[in-house]
Amino acid sequence: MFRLLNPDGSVRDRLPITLEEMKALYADMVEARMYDTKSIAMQRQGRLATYAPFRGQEAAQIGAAAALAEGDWVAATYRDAALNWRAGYPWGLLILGRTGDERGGEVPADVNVLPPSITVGGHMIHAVGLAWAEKLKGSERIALTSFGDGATSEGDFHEAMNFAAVFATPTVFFCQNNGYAISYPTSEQTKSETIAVKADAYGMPGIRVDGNDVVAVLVAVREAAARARSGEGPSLIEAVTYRLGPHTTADDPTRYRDSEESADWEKQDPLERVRILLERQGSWTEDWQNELEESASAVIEEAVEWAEAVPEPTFDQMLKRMYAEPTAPLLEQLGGETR
Amino acid sequence: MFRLLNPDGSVRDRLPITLEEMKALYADMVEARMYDTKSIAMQRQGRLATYAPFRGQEAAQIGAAAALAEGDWVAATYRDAALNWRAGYPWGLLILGRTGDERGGEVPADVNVLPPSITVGGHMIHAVGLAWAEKLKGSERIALTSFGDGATSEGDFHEAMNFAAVFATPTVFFCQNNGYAISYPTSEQTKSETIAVKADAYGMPGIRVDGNDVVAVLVAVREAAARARSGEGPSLIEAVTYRLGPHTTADDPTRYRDSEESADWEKQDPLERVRILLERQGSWTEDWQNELEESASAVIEEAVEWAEAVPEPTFDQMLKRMYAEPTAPLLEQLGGETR
Amino acid sequence: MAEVNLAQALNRALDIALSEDERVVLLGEDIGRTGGVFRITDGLRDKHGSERVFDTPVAESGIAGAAFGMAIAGLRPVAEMQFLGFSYPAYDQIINHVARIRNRTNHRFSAPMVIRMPYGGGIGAAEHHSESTEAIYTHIPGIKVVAPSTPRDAAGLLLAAIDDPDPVVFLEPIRLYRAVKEDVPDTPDRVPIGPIRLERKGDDITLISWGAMLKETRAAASALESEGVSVEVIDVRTLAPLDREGIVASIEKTGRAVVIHEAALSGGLGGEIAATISERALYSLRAPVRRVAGWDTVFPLKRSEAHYLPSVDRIVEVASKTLED
Amino acid sequence: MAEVNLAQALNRALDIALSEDERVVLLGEDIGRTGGVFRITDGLRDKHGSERVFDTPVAESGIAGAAFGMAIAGLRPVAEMQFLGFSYPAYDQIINHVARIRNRTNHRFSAPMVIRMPYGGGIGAAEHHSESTEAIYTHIPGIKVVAPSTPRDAAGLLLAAIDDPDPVVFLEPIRLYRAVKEDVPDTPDRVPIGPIRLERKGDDITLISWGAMLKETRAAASALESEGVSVEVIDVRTLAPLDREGIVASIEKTGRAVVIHEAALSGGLGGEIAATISERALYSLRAPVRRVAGWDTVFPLKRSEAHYLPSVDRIVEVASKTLED
Ligand SMILES: Cc1ncc(C[n+]2csc(CCOP(=O)(O)OP(=O)(O)O)c2C)c(N)n1
Ligand SMILES: Cc1ncc(C[n+]2csc(CCOP(=O)(O)OP(=O)(O)O)c2C)c(N)n1
Ligand SMILES: [Mg+2]
Ligand SMILES: [Mg+2]
Repeated sequence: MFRLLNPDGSVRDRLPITLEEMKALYADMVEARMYDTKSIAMQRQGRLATYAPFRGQEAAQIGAAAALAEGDWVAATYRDAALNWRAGYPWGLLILGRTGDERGGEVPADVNVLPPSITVGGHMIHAVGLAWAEKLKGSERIALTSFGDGATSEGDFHEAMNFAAVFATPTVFFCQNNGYAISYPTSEQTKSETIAVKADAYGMPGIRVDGNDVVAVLVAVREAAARARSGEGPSLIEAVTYRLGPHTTADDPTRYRDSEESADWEKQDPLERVRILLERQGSWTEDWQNELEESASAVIEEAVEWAEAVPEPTFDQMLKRMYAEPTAPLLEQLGGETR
Repeated sequence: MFRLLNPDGSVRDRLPITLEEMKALYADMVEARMYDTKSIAMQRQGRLATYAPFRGQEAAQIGAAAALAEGDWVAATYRDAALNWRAGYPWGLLILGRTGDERGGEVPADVNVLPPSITVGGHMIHAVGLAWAEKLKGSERIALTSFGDGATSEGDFHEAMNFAAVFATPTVFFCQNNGYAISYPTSEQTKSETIAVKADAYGMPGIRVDGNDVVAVLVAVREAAARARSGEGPSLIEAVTYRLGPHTTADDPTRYRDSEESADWEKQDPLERVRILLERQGSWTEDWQNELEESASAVIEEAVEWAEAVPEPTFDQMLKRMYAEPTAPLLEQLGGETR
Repeated sequence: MAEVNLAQALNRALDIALSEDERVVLLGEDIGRTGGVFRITDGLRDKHGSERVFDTPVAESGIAGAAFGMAIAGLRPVAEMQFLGFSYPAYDQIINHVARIRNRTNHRFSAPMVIRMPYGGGIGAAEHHSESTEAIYTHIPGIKVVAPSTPRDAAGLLLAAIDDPDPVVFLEPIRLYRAVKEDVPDTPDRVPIGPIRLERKGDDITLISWGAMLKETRAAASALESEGVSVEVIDVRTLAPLDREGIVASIEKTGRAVVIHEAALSGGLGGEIAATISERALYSLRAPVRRVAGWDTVFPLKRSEAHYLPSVDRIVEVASKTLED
Repeated sequence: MAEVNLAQALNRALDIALSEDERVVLLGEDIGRTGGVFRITDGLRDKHGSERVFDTPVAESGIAGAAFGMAIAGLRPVAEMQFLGFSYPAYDQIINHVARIRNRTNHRFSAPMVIRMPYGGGIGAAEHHSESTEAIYTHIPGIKVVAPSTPRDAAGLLLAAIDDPDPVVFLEPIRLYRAVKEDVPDTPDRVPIGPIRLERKGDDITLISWGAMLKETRAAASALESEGVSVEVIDVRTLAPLDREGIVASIEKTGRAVVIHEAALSGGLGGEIAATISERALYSLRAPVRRVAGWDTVFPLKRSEAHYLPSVDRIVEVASKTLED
């Protein structure tokens, strides 16, 4: 398993990134975690619909998104708020979506991130089509799709991997193996030794990285992205991580996993190892941490305010976003046939 | 690639089968080929609907079926007439089916062969469920599913392979890689080095055999069947072969492949190499060949006569086989609401 | 005999089926360890063993296809799709294989199996979790489609579905899982698949609905009754095959009908029902058969649910209009 | 301007689209080298290059999903399902993704794409090759469904579908590919998606159909005319969104209607149409709206096709009955 940064903050090799980059990654992870915590709280207060926490997966998500370039496409999941945000999806829209509002999917014109996929598996092939189109258009853009261990069991995973390999589309398949698909452990989900090895079935390179090592993830995705951009085709990256929280705010993990397991993983916290490293290098201080948290929480509070200030969606809006122009039946229904 | 019998009739190792077995396999291949020839002729005469010839794949199909035991399940395709026949599916019913009659799927009570699957890919998972059921029932039975190179691209292939591995069902996945999916060559269908290697993605053994070597196929499937029966789970076998004829009687191969290629493969004829071997061992003579062909053609003519003597299907039969008991709407429609 | 809700009734029916018939097995995503996201299979794995109640990988086509193979081989699988909206990847298996094996083999092989699917909206769930696309299943020859609206029917119809020699798609109204309670015998009677249930007798108008929409339909009926209207309410309950006789008989009496469903209006099952009534009871009709249904949109997210779901008011309004004609 | 059949008209439309708009690409199984099993894409790969017309692996969900991604990224993909009966593995992609991206992103992203599907029976094909399950697509909000029955409409509607900003399922009647010839301009006019086509004007009764069944419907109309009946024939042609106004207007005139389709009766699109007529033109109706449709069975194999396919006689018989009421 590819790893550069150990849980205790010690380093395997020279790190291929600058201190500033490292600090930026850390800052992003801190902000993401605060968003996660805030969202859980809001859900409990009934201000959000069901929410899927990503605590423990910050390194995988921030590392992957940090490896992308402007305009690259992203097709990720309900659990990938941090990844989507780092790729340009505004917190405010992510929150709006979680309040139960389709307008949360209306990303800014310069952001090429699809709304979080709720179906498991179906979105991976979209990243193949997106990348394929960019290739045909002769652009430099690539597409990254993020998905879980469970998603690799869907037939659509297979078809997406095969199409990407056959047509050499510039697609990066980024799997966050977080140990579970709701209650179903990865050890049962598949009998292959790893998820990375599945790439062989498509003649595609596959690599396994420590998903809690933000640097390793960044490097691995950068290489895959470079490969894609240079026309060498797709790659599969398995980021080994762990979902520290419940599957969603409606889930009770104690029904299917024991606390020791989670406790072990808490020790592998993706933020802590970076903090230790930065501290050793004299670049982390309590004050800086407080600064980070204050500014992050300010940003997030602002996003929340923005989202909650969005006026209630109307009946007309619901009917008017189905087609470019409402069809005859919809016009009738808009005409206000008894509601 | 696993091979025991070379195209020139020479032998790699001691063959693990008796001379009698070898002669029986040869006889079966001769009979199968005559059925294939007869069917093409009948289709031209308008006596059969579209027909999918299997010439060139006799060794793969006869070898695979010969490795099965009484009562084992078979879920194969429209091209697997020889395999299905050797597994117990009467020629007469196969012909009846090809005339365009659902009753062709009504196999005898002691035959566990499903009707040829027309959809590509969907039937493989059935062999997983069938085998799984036998496992749960504690029986000795296994299930073999036969499919083509093209079918490996369907999502259902992936889900079937994964389920079989995860639940260790006694299933044998038998792929006849005959070089094409209609017009699409296997070299484009997937970028994996072989189809056998795809087994790694499921932690399942995968083996590549010369599909035109009936002995190698028999041995390989026997081993996979033994593994399955002893509770060690599923295997994938890639039988490398070639479709010498068109995809179906409606297809024109010259649109997508050149004659040299086919000519080369004609030299690898699966029957010829066995004939040479038997001749060397003094067990093949013109007379014996004639005997075989005469008895085979008698059997097939009889089957044809039987099938063509089956009375025309009726309207009532069509409506009465949808459910165990016709539903209310069907009863009404049977009641002869204007036809 | 104790009061149980619809979810508990289903759990009891599954428990009984597993106990009575060793051929019955349960499979689906998260149905074992956690007892399903709605706890319908709660406790069944511990009681009947992981050999008969098993969690599967996330692959709906695989679940349906594997259950199909099991059914052919003599088991009685009850498969769960976590939500109707996630059954679509299994659509090919259901329409091309599950529904056809009997026809394809002239009765030699059959697929006695049940595919359970929680369906419908109203709980502010995420995308795809609120579908009510029953019409894509009721149009498939070779299967039956059932949708209970009471605990007794839920238990009785599920047991009947498991007994049925043919495949049954069993739709469970999420909104009603815990909304309605009823006395259900410890061993509930089978409820035959086919006939409608006359939920309420009346003379002036017939309200026709099924599944979760019975909630609003009942409320609308009461509202109308309080205005002195005598309302007949039909719980269709078996969506395919449709009990045309039972439905038409009611309209021949009342002369007026409103069909209520949650699915999008266009192409919904309401069209089939309204067409049947209009064809067979035309001369009894005193008003057009109207439909109160979802709009021709995707089922919306939480904040727009109220805009989408047919309301008691809408039903009352359309029924009143129909009474005036 | 030369006489061409429906298949040639489609080929011409695709050729024009590829020539006019560089965003247009074609993908599907065997559409390149062989030009498709029905030769609809014949010659297009040689003319426009394998970069724009490509064969794909055998994976329908992949074809639909990849085309979807391409459409979002600004291309205008025209995907082919080799037969409607093989589109089911793509059903999840179509209903959960293709149809919803505009709604899900409030217009920020959309999927302007066409999914072509040969459909219908009558050529003695193998299982799954004769499906006419249009109803499972016409119930999906977010897509449009089109089914031409003449060469001009085929070319004009296909070009309009490719231009359309929203996804279109394009159903091609196999039985008519080479059965009807018509003058089609070298650059055919777009035919708007939506309005019905009044195939024949009449006063006594309206026959409503689409796609391949227009063949039998036309014959039945002629037979009835020869008996002195004045028959109006509607080619619905856009199955979703339905042109309710156009259909109802005709019945307000004739007072009688028969809906004809090949799909199984129960749950077929005929129900939606009959329900619409009965609801909106009830007081104009002089007889029940009847349906002549396939039976509630799987489309049978060759030897039973004649038992299944709605015949000219059946249409005439039901129309006559309707005229007597
Ligand atoms: C097609 C489909 N089937 C089932 C579900 C229900 N479901 C939601 S999340 C989930 C588990 C996914 O696990 P994984 O892919 O590992 O992602 P994770 O939740 O662990 O991030 C399931 C089965 C779904 N959303 N879509
Ligand atoms: C689901 C599905 N998609 C497409 C088809 C059309 N089709 C029939 S055979 C075939 C090619 C199959 O190739 P392969 O699996 O290699 O089997 P072979 O015909 O070579 O024996 C295709 C695409 C089908 N029957 N089913
Ligand atoms: Mg996971
Ligand atoms: Mg092949």
